[in-house]
Amino acid sequence: MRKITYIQAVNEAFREEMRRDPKVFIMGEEVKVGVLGQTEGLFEEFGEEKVRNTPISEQGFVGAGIGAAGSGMRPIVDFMFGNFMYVAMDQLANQAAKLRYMSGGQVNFPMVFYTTTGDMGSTAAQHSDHPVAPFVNMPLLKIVLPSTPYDAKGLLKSAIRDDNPIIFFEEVTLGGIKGDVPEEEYLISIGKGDIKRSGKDVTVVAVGCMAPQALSAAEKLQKEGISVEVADPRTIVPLDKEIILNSVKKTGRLVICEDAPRLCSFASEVSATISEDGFSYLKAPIKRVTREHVPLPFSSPMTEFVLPNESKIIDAIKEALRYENKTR
Amino acid sequence: MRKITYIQAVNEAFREEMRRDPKVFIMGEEVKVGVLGQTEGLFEEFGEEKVRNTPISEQGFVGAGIGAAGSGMRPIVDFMFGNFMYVAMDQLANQAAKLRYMSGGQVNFPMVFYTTTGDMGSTAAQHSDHPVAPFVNMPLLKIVLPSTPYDAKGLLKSAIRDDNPIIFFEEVTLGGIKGDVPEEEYLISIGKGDIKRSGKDVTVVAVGCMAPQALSAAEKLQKEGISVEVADPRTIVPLDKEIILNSVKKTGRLVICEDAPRLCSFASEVSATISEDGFSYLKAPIKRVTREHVPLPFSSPMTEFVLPNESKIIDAIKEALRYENKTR
Amino acid sequence: MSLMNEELVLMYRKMLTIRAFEEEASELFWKGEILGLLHVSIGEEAVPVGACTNLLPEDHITSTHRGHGDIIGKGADPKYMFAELYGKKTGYCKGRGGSMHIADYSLGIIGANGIVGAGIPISTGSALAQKMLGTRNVTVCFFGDGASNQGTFHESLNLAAIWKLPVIFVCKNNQYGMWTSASYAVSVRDVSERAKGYGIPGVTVDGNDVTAVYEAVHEAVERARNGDGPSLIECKTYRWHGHMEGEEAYGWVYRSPEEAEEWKKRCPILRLEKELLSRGILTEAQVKEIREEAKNEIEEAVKFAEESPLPEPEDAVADLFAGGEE
Amino acid sequence: MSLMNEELVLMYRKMLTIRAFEEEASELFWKGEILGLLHVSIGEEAVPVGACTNLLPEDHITSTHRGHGDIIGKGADPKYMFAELYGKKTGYCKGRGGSMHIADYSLGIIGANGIVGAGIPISTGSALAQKMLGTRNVTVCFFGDGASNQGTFHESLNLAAIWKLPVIFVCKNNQYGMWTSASYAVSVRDVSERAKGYGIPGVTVDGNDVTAVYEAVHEAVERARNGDGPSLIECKTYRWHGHMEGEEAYGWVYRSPEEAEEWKKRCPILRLEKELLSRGILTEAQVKEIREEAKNEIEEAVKFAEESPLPEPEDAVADLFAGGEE
Ligand SMILES: Cc1ncc(C[n+]2csc(CCOP(=O)(O)OP(=O)(O)O)c2C)c(N)n1
Ligand SMILES: Cc1ncc(C[n+]2csc(CCOP(=O)(O)OP(=O)(O)O)c2C)c(N)n1
Ligand SMILES: [Mg+2]
Ligand SMILES: [Mg+2]
Repeated sequence: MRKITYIQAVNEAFREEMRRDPKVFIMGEEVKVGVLGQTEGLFEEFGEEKVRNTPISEQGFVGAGIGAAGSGMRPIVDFMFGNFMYVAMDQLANQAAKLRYMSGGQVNFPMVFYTTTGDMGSTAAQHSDHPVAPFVNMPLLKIVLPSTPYDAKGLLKSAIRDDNPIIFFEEVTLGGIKGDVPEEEYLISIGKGDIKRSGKDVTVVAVGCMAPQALSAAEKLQKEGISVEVADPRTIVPLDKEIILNSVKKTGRLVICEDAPRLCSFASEVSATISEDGFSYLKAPIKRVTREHVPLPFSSPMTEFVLPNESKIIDAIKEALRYENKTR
Repeated sequence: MRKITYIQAVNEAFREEMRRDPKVFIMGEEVKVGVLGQTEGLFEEFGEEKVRNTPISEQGFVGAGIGAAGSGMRPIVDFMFGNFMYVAMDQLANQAAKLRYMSGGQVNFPMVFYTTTGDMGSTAAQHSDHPVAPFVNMPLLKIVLPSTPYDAKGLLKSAIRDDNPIIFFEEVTLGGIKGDVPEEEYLISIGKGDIKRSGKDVTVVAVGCMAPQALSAAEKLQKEGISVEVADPRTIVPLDKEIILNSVKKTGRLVICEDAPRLCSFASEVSATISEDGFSYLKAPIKRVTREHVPLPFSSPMTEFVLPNESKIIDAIKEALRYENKTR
Repeated sequence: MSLMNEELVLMYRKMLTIRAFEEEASELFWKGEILGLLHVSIGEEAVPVGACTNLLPEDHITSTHRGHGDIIGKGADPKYMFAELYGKKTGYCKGRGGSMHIADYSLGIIGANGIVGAGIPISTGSALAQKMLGTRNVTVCFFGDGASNQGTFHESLNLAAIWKLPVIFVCKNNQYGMWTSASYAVSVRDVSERAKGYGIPGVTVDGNDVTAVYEAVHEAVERARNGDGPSLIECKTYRWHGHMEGEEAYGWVYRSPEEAEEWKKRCPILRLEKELLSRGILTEAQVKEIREEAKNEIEEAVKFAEESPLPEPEDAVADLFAGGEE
Repeated sequence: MSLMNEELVLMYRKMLTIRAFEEEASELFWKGEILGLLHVSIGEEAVPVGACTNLLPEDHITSTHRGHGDIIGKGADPKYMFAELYGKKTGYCKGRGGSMHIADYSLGIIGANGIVGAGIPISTGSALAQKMLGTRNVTVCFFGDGASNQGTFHESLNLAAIWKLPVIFVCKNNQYGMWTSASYAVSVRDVSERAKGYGIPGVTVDGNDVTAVYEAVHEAVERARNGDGPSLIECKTYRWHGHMEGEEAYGWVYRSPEEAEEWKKRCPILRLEKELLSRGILTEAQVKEIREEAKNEIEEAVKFAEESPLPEPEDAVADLFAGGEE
């Protein structure tokens, strides 16, 4: 199959959906270019009515996206970086998430909030957050966080067609990775997870940039005779709890990997929910592999210390397995 | 001992600290009055230099508070309602939380973000959020959420003296409740939890307005022969994990109560952390008693359905206890 | 552009409906029939009525926490509004919204808003959609003097200006944002002055003169429909009641009784009534009849609300997403 | 108010330091020695130098992602700045901050900021503290044309105006916010026009004329020290390099080479140099010597940075809270 990069996959999804539906348009700072190339060529094809550079005013243009969505259009609002979402937080938390609900379901807000997140290397604390969990705690925002070009394209196309506000997190470190993406059109359902690798000794739930690292960890551990199942929920809200539960039922052990601060993270949520619903399956404590609970520092030795990585995943898996010998 | 209301306790803390330290001042919308009376009389005593009504511009005055804190003052910034924190989220998440860290620890930001939170009865979705967990996920913001007048006063005074930015959540439904508060000065350490009631069958962690409800649930269950221990961390960040772990070690069962949406909540975090560190103590799945995962609706029958309450706590406790008979 | 007699009478009638609606709502609040926070706009009726008289059904408005007037101005039915205030299933928002969140998208009322200033960017987005969809429709954005200090105001006026969006920013300067005087919180005397920072027209009118409001908005609507972009119109007015019903409990005095009395003398409804009478457009008998009509309409609306069923508790978690997923 | 010769020479020297610092930083970036995002202000040196020449050590500044110039303007040592850019333990922020987050509170540099517009409210707070502490100190807030569209700009100018805070808002209008022209994104030709919305003085000056900047800021600083409140000063200038080093990889053309050439002819440093020469304040030999000095200073700074140790990995989680708690 054809291999393209994650960003190319995203770009194709934008292009195909904009061609399909004239109500789809994109707005945000520098969308004529796209800081990672996500919108490359769209301005040339669709013009500046449909590809709108905005002034630097996140509250203003995010709110404008919401208003447009509630008035018949299907905007894609690009945040450039995850950290800038905070600037427009009221529009996300009090408006996008709630307007349909508060109106008694009168009107839909079909829109995608698109953002690049994570650290592309020493961008420091104000350009490297990965703010997923705060939005999970705000009911009614759907959230996707795909880890492969294939998933990215299929989920983004579905997100653009969905009639609800959806946050699409694109991981900056995945932008350049290549993967199989068919020429033909396809969609992936929002809310369906994917077992990226099957195994029997331990379940690793890994989202976004953690998924390839978990896969690579699994590969290495295979050589040591440890069989790791890697589940990628792909969608954060709504969560495909079933694939995780089923996997844990089989393995009895769970490690959750997320590139975000540890406390009140998505990893915490998965841990809480699985330990609630899958308590009897668990043979060992659920482990979380996350960032250290600090903002990302600038200098590489410190950044590496803070970020989760393959070797931390391997350690956590081994620790989960070591628990075997103990009993309750 | 003298009994005063929660709000009076808060008011005393403000007054005493403003008298003690001329660098302490308060700013925010309508702080001359205080929507719950929290600042009553301060304007009269300290004048408008120290009790500053601000225009409606959360980003502006929160940022101003941060700038003042970094330049030698000790501001208390009042948000009026929790939902309005979103408007200033960048200043909280990217600035207050990070500036000291990013500067290499050059300077401190001694300040308190004070806000009323929760639902005072049909205030609907934009005035009733209780956004605790999102701030926990943002490293380096301390957070307190006391449940009694005594705790409120002691913690607020400590918070004002602390050299770090601290969010103080005052629960709107607790404002009028009375409790013992000594005339003499006292402080409560940030980060120290409190066992509000001891018991041996089940541990209930309850914060804010959930604490009195958990205590009342415990009272009722006592009559049924069920002995409930109620632990109130009081401080959310940093969390007093020890008192919870010690309690769970004894009881083997844990119910966590928080008046907030369920997913990625503080309750989720406590569940994840205790199931990680206290796995071997657990005889039953940890239960979370939270809001239904929706914004608060306006109309009472629906609101009551969404909010956690005593009877839901009782149900969860009983469910945790019923698990006794099952085995892993 | 000059108003016809029928239009004047309609405006008069609508102002009466708003007044009757809010007097009734206030009373019901004090009786404990209405829950939550209630903000009434008694004394400010000329603004929404003068503005909305320029609008077609397809045009949009956004409003605020103090939105009953705007919403009735744009054609909402007091029946469903009261049902909403009562938290009934038959309310505009099925009891999910309450006073601060009333919307009727079918009438172009794309929402009141409980967050000060938050409706302003939403209004620009509505105008953007109107434009992109190729209509000649416009959006009127109502907001207060207090909201004019929010960053959203600035960002939205800038965005609307550079994109020449068909939006009319109507500032109801009722002199106070909550209990804080605009003369303290707003750094210029006239909010309309701020239009200069965006290169758009800005005017200040007497917000208690429904004709003056009508005319200023008329011009702005024309501009907007012709693709010439946004305008800012400041309407100086006054709210007779407190910021919120029940605020008297605080015992906080932030404006003088004399000031309030002075403004009450300039009641926008009586002012128009006098004009209608003096110009012979209405007789005393007709005035009485119209006033009666408005009262009755409201009485019936309340009755409808009272008799409507409450939502089921579980309705809180139903219909959470478009597409029927829960 | 007119500048003395010594002051002119000092300004010249400082501009040279900034230029040399950023040319070197740019080079090091391309060599891969400097990580992260690097934004240089080459061509804009007259603004920070003209402005900061009015300031005392106790005065404060806030800056932006493009802050090296402001920071050197206020007296920072290039040594510790380079060490920070290299992510070394000896850097201003011990390697935690990097280019966008340099601060030196002891020099009144209360922080650059990676969030566009976020430093503006912080500057008003600093000015508030200056005022409440009874000093006569002021705060200069540097920001860009792009930032003037953020809500924080509006809210801060309003707050500073009503409280008469001693803050000087200095907008470096370098014609572009990232790759978007101010003529598209800013709805007025002159950002200074926006001062009208807050009832404060607003002026536009040639940002490549260090004397003009000095004088405009001088007046504003006087006002501020005398308790007369804030001012807005727009300095029209131009950045010679891209928004960020390395942007050429995008192949996106957003301004013409002619435009850039035109502006380069108006180099603020050469302009002052010519003046110093023609007025006989400096000789050619002295000019050469000063230029040499600046180069050397930067070379030594780089050497210091290169030779400094990296932080320990665990330093990332040390000293997290004031008071020594982890
Ligand atoms: C972001 C935000 N901050 C504060 C409030 C609390 N609040 C509600 S209405 C109001 C005053 C609004 O003043 P103005 O815009 O003049 O409108 P008015 O009430 O006079 O109609 C305030 C402070 C809020 N709802 N939202
Ligand atoms: C809130 C926010 N939005 C977007 C960005 C990305 N960004 C960084 S600098 C910049 C342009 C800033 O333009 P201007 O204020 O004119 O400053 P200049 O770069 O020209 O010095 C943008 C969009 C950001 N850092 N913060
Ligand atoms: Mg007002
Ligand atoms: Mg610029």
